[in-house]
Amino acid sequence: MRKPILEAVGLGKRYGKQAALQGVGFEVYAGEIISVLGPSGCGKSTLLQLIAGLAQPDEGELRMRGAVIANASRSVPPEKRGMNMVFQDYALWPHMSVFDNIAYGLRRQKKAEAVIRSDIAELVRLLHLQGLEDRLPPQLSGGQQQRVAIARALATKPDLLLLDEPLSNLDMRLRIEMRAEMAYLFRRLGTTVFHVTHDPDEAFSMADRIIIMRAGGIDQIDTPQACYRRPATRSAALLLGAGNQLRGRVLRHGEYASLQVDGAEIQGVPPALGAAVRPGEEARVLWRPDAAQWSPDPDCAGEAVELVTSAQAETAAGQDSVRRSNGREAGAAVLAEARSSGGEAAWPLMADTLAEVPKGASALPVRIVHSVFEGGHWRVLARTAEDQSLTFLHEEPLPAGAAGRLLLQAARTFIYRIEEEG
Amino acid sequence: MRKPILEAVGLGKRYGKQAALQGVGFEVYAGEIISVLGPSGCGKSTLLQLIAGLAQPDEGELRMRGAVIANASRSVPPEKRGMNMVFQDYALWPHMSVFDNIAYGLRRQKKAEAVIRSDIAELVRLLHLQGLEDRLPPQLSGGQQQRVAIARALATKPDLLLLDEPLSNLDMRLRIEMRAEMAYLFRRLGTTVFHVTHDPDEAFSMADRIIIMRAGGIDQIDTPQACYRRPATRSAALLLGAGNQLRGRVLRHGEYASLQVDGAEIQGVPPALGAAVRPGEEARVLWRPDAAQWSPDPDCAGEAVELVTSAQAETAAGQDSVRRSNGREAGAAVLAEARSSGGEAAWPLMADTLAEVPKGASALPVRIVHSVFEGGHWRVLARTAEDQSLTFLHEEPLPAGAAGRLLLQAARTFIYRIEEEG
Amino acid sequence: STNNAASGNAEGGGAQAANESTSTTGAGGNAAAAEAGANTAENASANAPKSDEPLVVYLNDFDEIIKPMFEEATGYKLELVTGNGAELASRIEAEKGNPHWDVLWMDAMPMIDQLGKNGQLLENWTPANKEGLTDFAKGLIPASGAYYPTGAHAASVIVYNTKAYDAASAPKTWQELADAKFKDAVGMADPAVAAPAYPFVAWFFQSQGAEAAQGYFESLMKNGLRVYPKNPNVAKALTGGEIKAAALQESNAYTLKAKGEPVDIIWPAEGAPASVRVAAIQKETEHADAAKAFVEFLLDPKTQQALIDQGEESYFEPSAQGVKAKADRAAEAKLVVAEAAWAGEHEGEIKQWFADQAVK
Amino acid sequence: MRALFKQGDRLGWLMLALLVVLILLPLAAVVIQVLLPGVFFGRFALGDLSLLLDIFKRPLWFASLKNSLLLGVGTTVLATLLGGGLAAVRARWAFAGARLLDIAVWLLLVTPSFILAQGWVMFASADGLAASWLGWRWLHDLVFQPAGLIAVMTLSKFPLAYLAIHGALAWKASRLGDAARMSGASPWTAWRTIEAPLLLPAIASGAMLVFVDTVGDFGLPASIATVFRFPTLPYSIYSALYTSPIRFDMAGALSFYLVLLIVFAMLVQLLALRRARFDFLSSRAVKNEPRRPRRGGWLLASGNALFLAAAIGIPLGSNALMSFTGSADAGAGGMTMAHYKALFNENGALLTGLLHSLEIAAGAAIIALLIGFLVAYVLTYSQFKFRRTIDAITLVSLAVPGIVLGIGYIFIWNQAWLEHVGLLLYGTPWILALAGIAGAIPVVTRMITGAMAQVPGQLLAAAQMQGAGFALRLRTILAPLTKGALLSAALTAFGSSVFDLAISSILYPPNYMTLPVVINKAFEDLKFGYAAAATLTGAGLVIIIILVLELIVRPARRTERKTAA
Ligand SMILES: Nc1ncnc2c1ncn2[C@@H]1O[C@H](COP(=O)(O)OP(=O)(O)OP(=O)(O)O)[C@@H](O)[C@H]1O
Ligand SMILES: Nc1ncnc2c1ncn2[C@@H]1O[C@H](COP(=O)(O)OP(=O)(O)OP(=O)(O)O)[C@@H](O)[C@H]1O
Ligand SMILES: [Mg+2]
Ligand SMILES: [Mg+2]
Repeated sequence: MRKPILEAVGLGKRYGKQAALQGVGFEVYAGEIISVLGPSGCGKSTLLQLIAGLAQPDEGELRMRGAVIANASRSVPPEKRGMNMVFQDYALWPHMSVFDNIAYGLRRQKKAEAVIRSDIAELVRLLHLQGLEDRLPPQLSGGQQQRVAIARALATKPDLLLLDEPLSNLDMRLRIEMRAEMAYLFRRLGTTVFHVTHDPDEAFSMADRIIIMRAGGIDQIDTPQACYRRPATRSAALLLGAGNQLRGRVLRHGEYASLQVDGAEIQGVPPALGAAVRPGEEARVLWRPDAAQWSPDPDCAGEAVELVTSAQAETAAGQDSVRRSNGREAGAAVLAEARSSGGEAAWPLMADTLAEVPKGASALPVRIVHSVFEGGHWRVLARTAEDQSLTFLHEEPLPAGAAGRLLLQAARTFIYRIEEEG
Repeated sequence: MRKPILEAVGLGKRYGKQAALQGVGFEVYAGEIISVLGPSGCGKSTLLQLIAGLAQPDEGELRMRGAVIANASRSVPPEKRGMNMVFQDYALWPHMSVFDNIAYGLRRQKKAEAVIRSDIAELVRLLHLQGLEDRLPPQLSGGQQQRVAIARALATKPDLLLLDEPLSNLDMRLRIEMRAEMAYLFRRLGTTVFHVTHDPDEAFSMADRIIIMRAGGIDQIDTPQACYRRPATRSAALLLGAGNQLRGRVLRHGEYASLQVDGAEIQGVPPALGAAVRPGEEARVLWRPDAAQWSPDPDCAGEAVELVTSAQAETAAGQDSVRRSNGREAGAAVLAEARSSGGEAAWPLMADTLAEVPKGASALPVRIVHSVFEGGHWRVLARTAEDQSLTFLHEEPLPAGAAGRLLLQAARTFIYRIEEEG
Repeated sequence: STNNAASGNAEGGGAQAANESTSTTGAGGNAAAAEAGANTAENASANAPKSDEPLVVYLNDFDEIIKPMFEEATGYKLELVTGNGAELASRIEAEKGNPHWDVLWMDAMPMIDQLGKNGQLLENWTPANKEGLTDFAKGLIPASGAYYPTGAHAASVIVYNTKAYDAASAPKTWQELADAKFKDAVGMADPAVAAPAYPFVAWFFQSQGAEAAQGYFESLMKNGLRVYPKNPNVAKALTGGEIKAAALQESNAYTLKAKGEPVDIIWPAEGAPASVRVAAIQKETEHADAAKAFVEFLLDPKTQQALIDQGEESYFEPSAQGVKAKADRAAEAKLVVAEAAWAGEHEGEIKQWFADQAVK
Repeated sequence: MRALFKQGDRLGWLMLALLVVLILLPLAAVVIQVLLPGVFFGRFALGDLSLLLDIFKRPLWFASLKNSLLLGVGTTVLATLLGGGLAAVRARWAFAGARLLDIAVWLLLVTPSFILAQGWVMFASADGLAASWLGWRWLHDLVFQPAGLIAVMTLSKFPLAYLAIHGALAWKASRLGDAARMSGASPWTAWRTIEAPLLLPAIASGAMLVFVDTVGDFGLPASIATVFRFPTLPYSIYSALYTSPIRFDMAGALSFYLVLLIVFAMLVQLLALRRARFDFLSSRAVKNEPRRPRRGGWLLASGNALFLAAAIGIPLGSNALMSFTGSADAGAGGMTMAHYKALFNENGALLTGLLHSLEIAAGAAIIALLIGFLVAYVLTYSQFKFRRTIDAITLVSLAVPGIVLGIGYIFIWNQAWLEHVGLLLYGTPWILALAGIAGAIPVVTRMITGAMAQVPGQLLAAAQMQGAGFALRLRTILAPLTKGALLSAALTAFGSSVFDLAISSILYPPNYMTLPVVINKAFEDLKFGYAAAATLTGAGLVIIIILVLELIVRPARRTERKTAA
């Protein structure tokens, strides 16, 4: 079995009375890319500081290749740990040019000046910093500063690289490009990476495993797929995009649990951790806006269709009918396809017979509040019978006041106990 | 007709020899929310600085309610402009508590201490900063600092609010929540907002109009929908997510132009600005990864199906068949639905007869390189016959080496002249 | 003391004299050094490792000329530490555990007298040149022979600015300084800070009794007396016009006059309280021969004459007979001295009284 | 950042040990005289502790304490305002004569205070230059009173505040000021509420230096306060030390009160800086470059000229006059270069003294810079338990008159047993170097701490992550970021120890004359012209050295800017 390169056991850190981290434990294997996701203020940066050796744990232990590098009484200094870090606030040295900032670590390694030059030329290319080498940090834009910070950290080719929200100030295109290039680079160099981010897409696309944190502790450590499919806690589900949450009362418990929510029965995956939900207790049900499918009530259907028609008129002729393939709204379509493809259809929904709810799905009656354009789709705000609000994605705007039902797939609907707050 | 609250005419700003902005002109109406999108280093922050009065234009003029507030020779000082700003690097005052940071502007307005307290309590609640009021900024996490910066700017209830990437350090959930709340707040207060972001979703969901910048100039000013549907320049298209771009040679020009790309003929929307593409010249074709639909070559289909099957086995039984509705990958499904719904099917594609290309679409032969999990979908890397690389989204991973065709919808495929670089 | 006869013939502080004088002291500890002193420096270094070390003298004047004069005359090497009297006193006191000085030569007789009382000085040694001293000087030598005076000068004389007064209107007695005529016009150095000012006030306290003296100085202060930290400050104030008359140290006064400043000097008839410059040897000195040679040298009339002719502080009354004081020094200069032992004993309280006056 | 702790702790102990040896031990040696008067001479008799309470009984002592406090507080407030204001103006605007201001500051700093005092006395006395040349008879009454003394002190001590604050103005927190403007603050309000408070550590350092130096100064108050009696603690200390039987115990008791004053000042400082943070240097920090004002340039220039005329012209001008005439009465004698000629032909006493002083001062400044830098590091970045103690000790040597410290040095370094271990430093030039270092540490440490407070630990942490060890981090990140302050500190230390009279006069080894001893001697011999000439020559030379060093070190800034543009 592989030996972990880094192990944390029961790490704790407090600032004054407030505990920023407690009982944090995990293992990282050589060459792995670990992404840390967690809400603002949950202790991600603090964790990186402990690993880097910039702060000392109050409790617990950190081991690197089996040797203790930090506990409450001792701490190997950062410069002896063979790591490097991109700081959330960059921490560029304002008195040094971009080149000198990047070259700093290489000079510490006593590299030849020619080697330094070529290494940096490479990094500058990778990070699109050409022509900025002689600038001072204050003469750069925010995104450029961030890229310099990344280049500086990459330059030393560390064993373990700590990245604190390294791409937060870059535009989407650059971010996607950079994360692909960085992931490729890390895999090629075999760099172990510990990567804090607030962008689930970034975590999914770069990470071998994801650590999901909440309030100073770890909620879940697993592969991106596993985290995506079954978030361990309500907080993890929220972080991973399940932005809709309703309260209800547990009806049944089993492989799927079900909840009485504002009159409707909603099926979903029960929590993986902790005690099972018991019938009768209050619980929450969460799902991603893109996991629900809108189906208008028959009597409103005409209205809905009309709006769709007017929306069509609004766009360039002929484009609209295919415009919908854009995105996350396509639940119904998928189902339709599933049916038409003749496979073992789990959800035999008829597009025209809306009263029928497919197996493995639940229907939630809602009323539309309003719709917001979001690029490939519209985000629709709606309310349940008892005024809990929720959003879902739809290919077209829906008229305010329209009534209908949202079809939720049990496998993509998550149920959590109330006390698992956070 | 409404009068603009802010007008910019031919604004230019240089740092030494380098022009950070040139020829920038636009109008902002009272109560509008304008989002500025642009690649890193294109001059967004510089533009905000000019509007704020923190820098003086070298050329051009800024008018507020018709009165000149800045040109090359004069400049109304920032504090007299009735604006406020969230800085990209927050610029919190390290010697003041969170409370005092937020209260600063109110104190300048000589508000009563009781009013200040209640105003701040409100802001603190809005920005989830409860309990942090007495901390000093260096004792906050990055995201908390950013929220304090937002609270400080909101506190003075400015006529015009300048936001420089205000949500970049927040987790997705908070970001979505905040942008909804802020948009609501701004609309309620009638605040005019000038909002720099690198997140197209943020721009789409908050903005009345979007300004797309490139290299110190403006490429496009339009409503979110219009920008999304027809990005004016290649750079705009890239910014708005059209991350695939291939080179080809123009075949035909008309309502849709077409391009010869690595042997295939691709149809797309010709550029809205500048000269039309001429047959024979080189051009680029761009599209969003989620706008393409994969269809495997018949001889490879078995292999693809097998992989899908094994992927199903990997997940909890019964879940997988509905898992696909998640997202941007659903092109095929949409089409299938379109067909089955019996409407005026623009794209009568048979899922089993792959050789047939629907009207208004083009087929591009590609070979799969590898697939990366991205949450609701997989991002698949592929190459064309002549080794240009591209990505598309698919509901399942595809086996490396598989050959097939990507179906591109002409209305969502954009063609630009080569010289419109950037 | 019986030893002085042995070197009675010696004039100057020759090595010869030093040899003879020590050989008769019987101070065994000094025998080796004594021998070394008799020989050349090279020889000496072979016998006693310390003997080629220089003699260290702490002094507050004459540092420019005394070193070459002495080295030339005797062959001993000399090293000097110069400073103002108070600083040197502190330094000496601080060094008490491990003194670095061999000889003190300062115009701080009460302080040195106290050192003698505390047993820090070499006693019971009589320099050959003692006989050649004036009666006035002989009267100042303590019974223990711990120090010998090399000269005396007025700690204060009355000096006035000739632009303000003429010979007629100028103050002529100490008492007159308290006269309303001289309100806000008189200055002096602070006895609490300036070393030479102490002998001046000490004489008043001893001769008139504490109460009368305090009354006198209080009346001066009521009359607007300005008290400067040191004598040079007084001198500057006088020439600068800040004050018009002052009780100023004699040498300072004559220096001013010699430089052509518009001042004149008055020697009060009742006498000018004197500051006596004395030389004393450290008890544990390792360079006793050189030290004795140095004291002999200082008591030598030729040396004193040279100091008067070439020295910086040349205005003083020599302690050796047959030495002529500076030509422009007043002939009728009458010096009065507070008894050293008394002045030493009461120094603390008198200075304290003055320091406390600063508050009022 | 917090992890700089461990290192900080080790370094903290080292620095504490060094400071104890250099400063605290000598002082303690004097103060302990109260408890055990004979301890260094092998007597272990218990002293009279009630001496410590005598401050409330003896009128002189009590008045001294009161006066010292009044003088200290008054001068601190005024000099900090003056120095801070000048530094702010100088850092913000370029104007004619700005360079002169720098020179003037150095001149004031290196010139011994008794010389400055003399200049003021010559100028303002009843028949002084002001009265005789300008007919300003009123000036006399204005100057010779407590308020006048405070004014003169202010004009002499403001350079300490100026340099401490100017050093910290090297970097601009412009983004933070911008944020204030956006919130509706006028430039002045922004300066008042954001920029100035961010300088608080430097301002506090400057104020502290002024306070401590004022409270510890003997020469200036003693010379000015002749007309009105105004005894201060140093005065009482002098009178205790200059009274035989010499009362080290009294000096010790009084020094103890000086130390209490420091503690008092530090408490005030602690209160002022409580809980706040001042580390604003980020990737956005830019170097401060003085700009030409749009309007009112001439106003600044002439204001500056006027100010210099008072602060420099009066004290040094009078001395200069003295050096050419040998007399305060300018009319007499006429001009002569004789005094300057005399400097170089009297068998070179002055020259060797000067060389000795420069040697000692240079060595002391360099070592003090090193120590001060490390001490500032401990104070700024570590959580070392005894940080406050270190902080307090660094100030002691400025407050306690040099002579007290000198005596302490004798006690400590003149113990017979040291000879056997080869450490009998008393009587060798080493003792002067040690004392010089001790004397320079307060200034150096304060100035550096003020600037260091601006540098966030994050910037050091970043270097650490790049593999830079402790020394390297300091050398490549911290030192360059605080360069301005380091230079000021070193030059101040150098300049002021060249003329550090009190210490060298009590400690100088036989035949090792130093410049201040030579000057003081000339002064005591009433060779005023010579003394003035020697002072001005020495000061001039020191200034030239300082300016040359500045020129060598500072232009890096200009080239940096060039590559940036
Ligand atoms: N120096 C400090 N003193 C007191 N509390 C602190 C300090 N630094 C951080 N904290 C608190 O500790 C908690 C964890 O902070 P940390 O910076 O690790 O959060 P984070 O997960 O990185 O958040 P973000 O995503 O917003 O950057 C936060 O609540 C923060 O307020
Ligand atoms: N002080 C300066 N000196 C020289 N160049 C500068 C300075 N400030 C900014 N620039 C340059 O001007 C350009 C525009 O900078 P700006 O900060 O406006 O970019 P931005 O659009 O805000 O980028 P980002 O999204 O990365 O924050 C950049 O290329 C930057 O390098
Ligand atoms: Mg963080
Ligand atoms: Mg920016």
